Amino acid sequence: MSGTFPIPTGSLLALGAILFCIGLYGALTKRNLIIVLVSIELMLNAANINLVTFSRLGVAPNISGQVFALFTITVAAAEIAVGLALLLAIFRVRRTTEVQDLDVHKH
Amino acid sequence: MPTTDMLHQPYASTMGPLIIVTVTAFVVMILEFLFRRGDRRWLAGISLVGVALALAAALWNFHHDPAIALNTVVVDAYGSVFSVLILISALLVLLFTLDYSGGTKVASEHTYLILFAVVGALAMATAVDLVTLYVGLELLSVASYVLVALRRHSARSLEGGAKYLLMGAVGSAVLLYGMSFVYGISGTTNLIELGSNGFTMYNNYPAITVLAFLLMLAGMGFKLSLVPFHMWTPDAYDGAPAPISAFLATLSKAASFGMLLRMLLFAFNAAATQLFWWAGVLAAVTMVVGNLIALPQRNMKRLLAFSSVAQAGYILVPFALIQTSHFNDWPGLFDSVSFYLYAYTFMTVGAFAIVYVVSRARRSIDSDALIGLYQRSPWLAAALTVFVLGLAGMPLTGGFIGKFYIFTDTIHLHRAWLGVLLFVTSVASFYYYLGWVRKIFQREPVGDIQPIRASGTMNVLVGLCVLGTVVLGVVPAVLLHPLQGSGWLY
Amino acid sequence: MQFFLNAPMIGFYIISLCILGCAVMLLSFQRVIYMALAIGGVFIGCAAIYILLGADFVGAAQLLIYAGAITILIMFAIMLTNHEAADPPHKWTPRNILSAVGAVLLGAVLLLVIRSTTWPPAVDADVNGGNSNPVAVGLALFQNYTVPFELVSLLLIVGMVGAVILARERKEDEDE
Amino acid sequence: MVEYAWLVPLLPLVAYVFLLVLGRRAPEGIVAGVSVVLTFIAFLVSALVFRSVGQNPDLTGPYVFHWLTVGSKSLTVGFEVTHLNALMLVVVSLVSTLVLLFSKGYMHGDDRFPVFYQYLNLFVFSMLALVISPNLLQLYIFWEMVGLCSYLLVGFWYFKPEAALAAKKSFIVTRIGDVGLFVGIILLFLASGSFDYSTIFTAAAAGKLSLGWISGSGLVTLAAILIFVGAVGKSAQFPLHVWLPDAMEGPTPVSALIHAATMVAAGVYLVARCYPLFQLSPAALSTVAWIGGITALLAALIALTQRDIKRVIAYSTISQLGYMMMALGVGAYAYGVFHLMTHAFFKALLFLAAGSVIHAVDTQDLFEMGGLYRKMKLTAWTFLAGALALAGIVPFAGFWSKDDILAAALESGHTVLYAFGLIAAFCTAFYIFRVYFLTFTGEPRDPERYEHAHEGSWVMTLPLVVLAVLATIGGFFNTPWSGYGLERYLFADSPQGSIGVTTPENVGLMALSVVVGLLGIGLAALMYGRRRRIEPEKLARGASFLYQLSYRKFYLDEIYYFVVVATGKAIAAVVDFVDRYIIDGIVRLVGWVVGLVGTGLRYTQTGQVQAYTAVAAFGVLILVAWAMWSIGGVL
Amino acid sequence: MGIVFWIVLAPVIAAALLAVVPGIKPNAQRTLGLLGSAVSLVLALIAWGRFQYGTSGFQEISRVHWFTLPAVWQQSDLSIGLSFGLDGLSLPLVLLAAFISLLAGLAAPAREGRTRLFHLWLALATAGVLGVFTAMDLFTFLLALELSLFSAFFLILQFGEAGSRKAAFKFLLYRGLASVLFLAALVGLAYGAAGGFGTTQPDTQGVIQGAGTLTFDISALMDTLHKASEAYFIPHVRSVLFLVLLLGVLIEEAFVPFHTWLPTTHEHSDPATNMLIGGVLTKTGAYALLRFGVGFLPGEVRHWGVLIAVLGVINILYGAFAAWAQKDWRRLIAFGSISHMGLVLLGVAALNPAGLQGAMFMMVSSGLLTALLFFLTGAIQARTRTTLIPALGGLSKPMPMLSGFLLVAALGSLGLPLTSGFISEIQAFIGGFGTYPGISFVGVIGIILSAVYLLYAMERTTFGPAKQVYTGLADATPREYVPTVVLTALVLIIGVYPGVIGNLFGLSVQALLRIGG
Repeated sequence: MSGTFPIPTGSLLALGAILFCIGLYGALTKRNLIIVLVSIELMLNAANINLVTFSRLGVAPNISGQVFALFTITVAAAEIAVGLALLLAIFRVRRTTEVQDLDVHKH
Repeated sequence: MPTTDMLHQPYASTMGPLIIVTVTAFVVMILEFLFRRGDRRWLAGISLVGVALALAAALWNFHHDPAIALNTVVVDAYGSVFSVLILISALLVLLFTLDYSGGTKVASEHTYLILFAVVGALAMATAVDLVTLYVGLELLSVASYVLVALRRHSARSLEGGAKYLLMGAVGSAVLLYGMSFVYGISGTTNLIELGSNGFTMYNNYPAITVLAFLLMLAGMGFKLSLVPFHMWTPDAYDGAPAPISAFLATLSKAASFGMLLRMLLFAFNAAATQLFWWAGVLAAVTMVVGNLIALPQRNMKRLLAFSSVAQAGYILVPFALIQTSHFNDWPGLFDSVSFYLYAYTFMTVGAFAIVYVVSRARRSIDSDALIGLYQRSPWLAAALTVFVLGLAGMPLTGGFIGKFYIFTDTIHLHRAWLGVLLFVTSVASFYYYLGWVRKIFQREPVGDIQPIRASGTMNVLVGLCVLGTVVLGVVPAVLLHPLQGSGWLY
Repeated sequence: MQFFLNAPMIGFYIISLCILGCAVMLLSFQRVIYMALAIGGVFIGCAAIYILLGADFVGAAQLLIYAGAITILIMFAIMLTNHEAADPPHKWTPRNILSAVGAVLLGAVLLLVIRSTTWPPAVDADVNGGNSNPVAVGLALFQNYTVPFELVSLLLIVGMVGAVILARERKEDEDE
Repeated sequence: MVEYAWLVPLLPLVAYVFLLVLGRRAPEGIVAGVSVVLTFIAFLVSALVFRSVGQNPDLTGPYVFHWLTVGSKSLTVGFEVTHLNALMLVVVSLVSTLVLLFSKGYMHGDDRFPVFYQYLNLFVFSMLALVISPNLLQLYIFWEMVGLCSYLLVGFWYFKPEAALAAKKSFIVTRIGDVGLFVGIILLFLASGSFDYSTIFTAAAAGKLSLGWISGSGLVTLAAILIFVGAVGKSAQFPLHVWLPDAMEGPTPVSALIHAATMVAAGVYLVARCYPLFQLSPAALSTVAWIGGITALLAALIALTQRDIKRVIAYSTISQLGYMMMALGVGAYAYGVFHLMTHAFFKALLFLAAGSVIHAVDTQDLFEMGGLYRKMKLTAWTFLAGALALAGIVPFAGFWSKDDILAAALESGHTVLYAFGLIAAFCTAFYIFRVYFLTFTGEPRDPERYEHAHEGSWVMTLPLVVLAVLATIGGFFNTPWSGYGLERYLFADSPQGSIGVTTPENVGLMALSVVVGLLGIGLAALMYGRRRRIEPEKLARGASFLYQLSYRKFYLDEIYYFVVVATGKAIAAVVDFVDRYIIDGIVRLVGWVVGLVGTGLRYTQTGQVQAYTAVAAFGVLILVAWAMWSIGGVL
Repeated sequence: MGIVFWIVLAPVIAAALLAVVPGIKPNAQRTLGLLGSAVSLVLALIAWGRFQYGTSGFQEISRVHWFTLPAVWQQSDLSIGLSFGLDGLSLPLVLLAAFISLLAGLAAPAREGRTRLFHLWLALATAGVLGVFTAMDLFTFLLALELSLFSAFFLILQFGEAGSRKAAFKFLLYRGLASVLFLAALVGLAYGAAGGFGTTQPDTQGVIQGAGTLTFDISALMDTLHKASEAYFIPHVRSVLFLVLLLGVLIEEAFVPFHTWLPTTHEHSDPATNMLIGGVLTKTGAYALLRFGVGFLPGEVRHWGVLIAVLGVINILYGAFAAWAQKDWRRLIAFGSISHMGLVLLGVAALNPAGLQGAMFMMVSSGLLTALLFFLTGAIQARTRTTLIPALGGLSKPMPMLSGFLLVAALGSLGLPLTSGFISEIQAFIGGFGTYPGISFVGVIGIILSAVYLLYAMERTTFGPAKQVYTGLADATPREYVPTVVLTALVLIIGVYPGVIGNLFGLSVQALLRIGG
């Protein structure tokens, strides 16, 4: 079933790139720690879009990309779980979820 | 994609340490759950035994021909060198925690978390697959985030953890994004396959190759705290429990360097001469900024953090040399990296340990707490002097030989400016390292002097570190000789 | 690159629009809870892309883990902390401008790199090796990715234990 | 006997070492006795050497030993006796013996009596060693050693600030000249490959002295002038004469020995010793002549008005040294040396006599003395002998030598220099008799001092008598009646016969100079004699400017202070300022900037994790953009 | 393990014993420290006795293999070892170093509770400089240099007076930088000699090929670089390496304008440390210039001769003028030694036997005289509690012997004949005038200036009316006579018979020059 795949690789990658940058912007500017974490997830998703795209449209299409994406999703889940737990702990101590308030360490 | 015979793989000779540490981790975890009450320091004992066994296994691997298991885990001499290093630092850190958890109450789960992190680290050192490397890295990282934040009621600890986590996550996103491109232009995640079609990759997609390389370098830069990705370092080190700071500075860094070397070189070997210039840029910036920023620092842990930033810059120097070297020359570069890492590990763990002892005894983390240390405890004073002199690169310590080795590399490979920069910034670092020494030997008015006593474990730890630092400085052949045989076949 | 209209293409555009729209919403909402909802949109959109690309299993996993578990987890976290939390209205503070400039420039560079590269012809290849996608993924997992698979299980344990350690209240170490 | 000439310097050295071992508590008698006896033996030896040199001129070859190898060149040390230095040996050892004897009385009771004798012996050794050096390097070594002894002895009374200052000044000013000598001998060494006189002179005569950057004749002139610069410093010639009057802060025997008879004559000796070189360069010779003439006149003019007895004699010394230089410069080699010898006698005499006076009245101010003739007849008579010799009155020693010089100057066509010499001769007669009259005649101006005045013991008077005799008859060594013995003797050094010019008798000139001398004495008598006809004060007021010019020594000290010392201090201050505030300032600035950058970087650690991430993101951006730009085709 | 090895090792052993032997009394600690230097000295004297005057190369060679650096380059491993040897250049300096360190140890007063540390650092610093002077390969040289650097740093830091902290760090950073420059230049030269900077073009991948075997052995490098430095270096690379080396020398040796660490250091250190630093440590740079500058790259020395000579003269004059303006004896001595070492530059620039021999003499002479001056001013300071010249005066009265020796030292410093200073000066100037007459003409002004500043200081120190506060102060004690008399005697012996050491380096100097062509 070798035909042409209808969606151009570049478009998919561009979608990933834009998503990556939006995530980055969010990570840099959002004030709530949760949303910052979420923005970072966007960046990971961008990478996943790349991986799946390449899995289908790369130089040697194969399943590895999808597997990699699966691992990424799992890893992201673990990471965000820890992140959220950390957030709760911080909230308990500092009564805040704002990133700006994390300022115990300076200089 | 070849199917794999799961049964007939050289597990023992490749994954031995990995498996031993994993098993130990589980055992400790389960025992931890089972015996919730009372002093659980003996768990650390078990983990020490486990790590020691793993270390034995890793050393034993040296005598094996390189082997690969499951297309993923390879143990060549190079992998062994890093595994041994990781396990040695794990051993030291565990010793450290033994004392630390005796002195300060922290969540007792750190023991198996450290072990899990070690598993991740070992995977980073031995895997030849991007996915495995990534997962290993994340295993190490996630465990580290938790470990940093382990003093759950201390805002410093939690915030350090949060900052590490946020930046670590961004870093791994960047790394992953880079990896995705590598996969895209090569079609494989396996480093060995990547190595074999590197030329095509670079010739067809030069821009993407460079992009992927830089993204991966930057992503690893977060873990290695290279400038400008280093800014979490002081905060995390400052907030983390002392042994965890040592852990981050040594074990985590060693594993990341191992991964960086293997990953970048396999993936980009063909384009090495075009790409690794950027590592030189990062190394230079890191050395300069790391040392400058440490100059006015008074908080001892933060200073050690910046010191570790600067040291990472030194270790990165050989990477830059890949640009001008032949493939045949690479093993020599790895040797210099690993030698320096060994020396660095001993010196850094030792320094953290003594800083911990002193700051606890004097209830201050300010470097003024060191004043009069020589009167309070000549042994600790002498040991700390050895460590910082080693970090500063004084002869008869491993630090000197390591720097000299890296320097000869830079001259060999026509990047003398990097070598000179290395030593020039080292000279700048004299200022803060020897500033400590000055305080150590500064005399305090008599009457104010209460001796500082370290626990037995701590003395053993410090003793081991002194031994390591000095042995590497006096008889470097101990390590250089095995290194000479190392190289990689996969 | 030829520009042509067909069903998958139109689908791609719609999905992309959804993803990016949700992402922008995420950035522009003020109430944290809305942001969390917007992220759900992004995750679902991504899942759609995966399915569009024939990665059914990944898409499903994305839906389950991200859109399901993680979004819910985030909701919980928001509820457990300050669920009234809200960002102040978006202002072009220097920090925001700088961040925007950084992100836009990085995006521009990435897009230029992507655009300047001639990608391999978009062959409609079969990556599943004749099997269904989940089977193919499973085979790959257990043939080539056994080690990471095991490692990721450790990772999950660490994540779980870590989350528990950090999040739970515990009496014994309060007297620190 | 010549081969034993090394004994001459060795004996004082033995004395020195002996005294050094004895230490500072040694009894005066032993100290002085040993010194005098050993130096006297040295004198006897040198007399024998002198005699045997005169009898057998071939025995004078250098005796040398290897000292140091420089590259392929071997430097040697040793000794060499020529007619010239045999004469010098005699003069030096004789005067030394007498001064050592005199000092026994003069320094009696001083805390550091043995130290004084140590220094003196060291000086005598150095001076004698200087004289018999066979090469320029060795000469330079002892040249500096005598300078050192001079420094030590001038500063002997170290607790007097003036003495400390004078010692320093004498060393530094002579050192300025020494540098010239230093460079000169280095150039000669480089050009000829040796420091030996004979090698250098042979090469110079053969026109074989050469260096890449200068012509052969230019080199000879340059080297000669540089050597002369050394002589200018040591012999206190204008413009480096300023140290000598100040050096009078030392004990008077020192002035007699070092600053009159021997060390200051070393410059003249040096020029004489290097005469073959000077002869090759008319420019160098005329430099010598003019400097000598100017010095003779200038110092004589200054001496007219000085109030300090020793300073008058010191300026007199400068003036007489100027005569010697002038003699050498106009080519009258033998007369220069002749004057050196006679001057040694009469000037040592004058100083010792003055010392005797000072010893008696404990002041050096002429206007606090007076009428001492009654108390110190012997001193007065011997002083008179010396004064007449200095004034150039027939038949005293100075007459013969000075007259020869003046005649040679005129003969060689240096009319101006002759005029200078004549004027200086007039002044000489005037000032020395001014001293005589003020000191010995008239009424005591300070009765208290006058009361205590008395003649010294025999150790002090014996040298005066001996020297007075020499000052009286010393001139006969080189008169028609002795067949010009000294000339012939000296010329034996040269295979060509005479060195430089000699002049025939010229009775007219002789008479003229005697008349001039008498006029000077007469004027002095009119002004300061028993019956004053001219009031010196009125004169001084009348010619206030000229008087001040002379009394203030032509303001040379002040000029030097502002031109040289103040400039030097200013440079030093500037250098110190530059060092502290600019160079070290830059260093500190660098350190400060580094620290500031570090602190600045430290404050980038704001604790805001998003700022951290932003920095990292920009890091990524810059890396990627830079790379993309550099590989081209993308951006 | 030859004798030279033990010369270097003896102080190290002493230091190690000092570090580990517990519970010994301060006097025993001092004796132990002294014993180290004494053994070195005795061995050095034995080596002197056995010295073969007829040969110019290294003698008494001791080599110890240490480890092998697996080479990155051309698959040839780099054997790193310690190798020590003596030749005519190093033996006099070894003797000097051993002597002065022994005397410095003797001069050091017993310190409350810190005798052990003092002698430990002193011994290590001694071992360092001895290693520098005897090193027969570059690694040994650099290693020893670092050792001396750190040990001296501690000596300054821990035993100095107020302000010693800044001084110590200044010392450390300056000389640390110098070490780095040495490292860069020397290792670069070694690689160059092995063909590392070969004229071979880079291959297609931008990798530069080389040829030859890498060695750090100094005599081998001298041979190679002499024979074929053109073949191995692109000229500007060689020039750059030389200039880096020169810059290192300038900093290490405290040459203007990189000198400010020296006065600061001396001003704040104790007399014994000052003796060691002023006497020995400040000779390492000049030694490196001779050994590596002239030995490896005579062509470059010739090429940059005018620069070096001008720098030399600037140092002579600048040091002298600055010394003139100083109020503190210690700073004065420091600037004086800068002025002296300027002459070394002039002698080296001359590149003829007289110049080099003068430079060698000057190093020894300046070492002895600086040490003597520091010892004496230290002894005076111990009594008067000051080294400020305006505060002193008339010291001849209460302490005639110390004043007398101070005068001898000053006279030696100003180059009076029959002291070692003169021998050095005249040979250096003979050399200088032989090659750069014009520059040397300016330089001789320094001779006058040295008299000016030293006698100026003497006039205000020992001359003049005795001050009331200083009456009744004791003169030199028997213990103080030892260093004083020994150093003075050496100064005079060398002055009277310079051949005593001149014979040692005559041939080596010629060997350096013959290689220079």
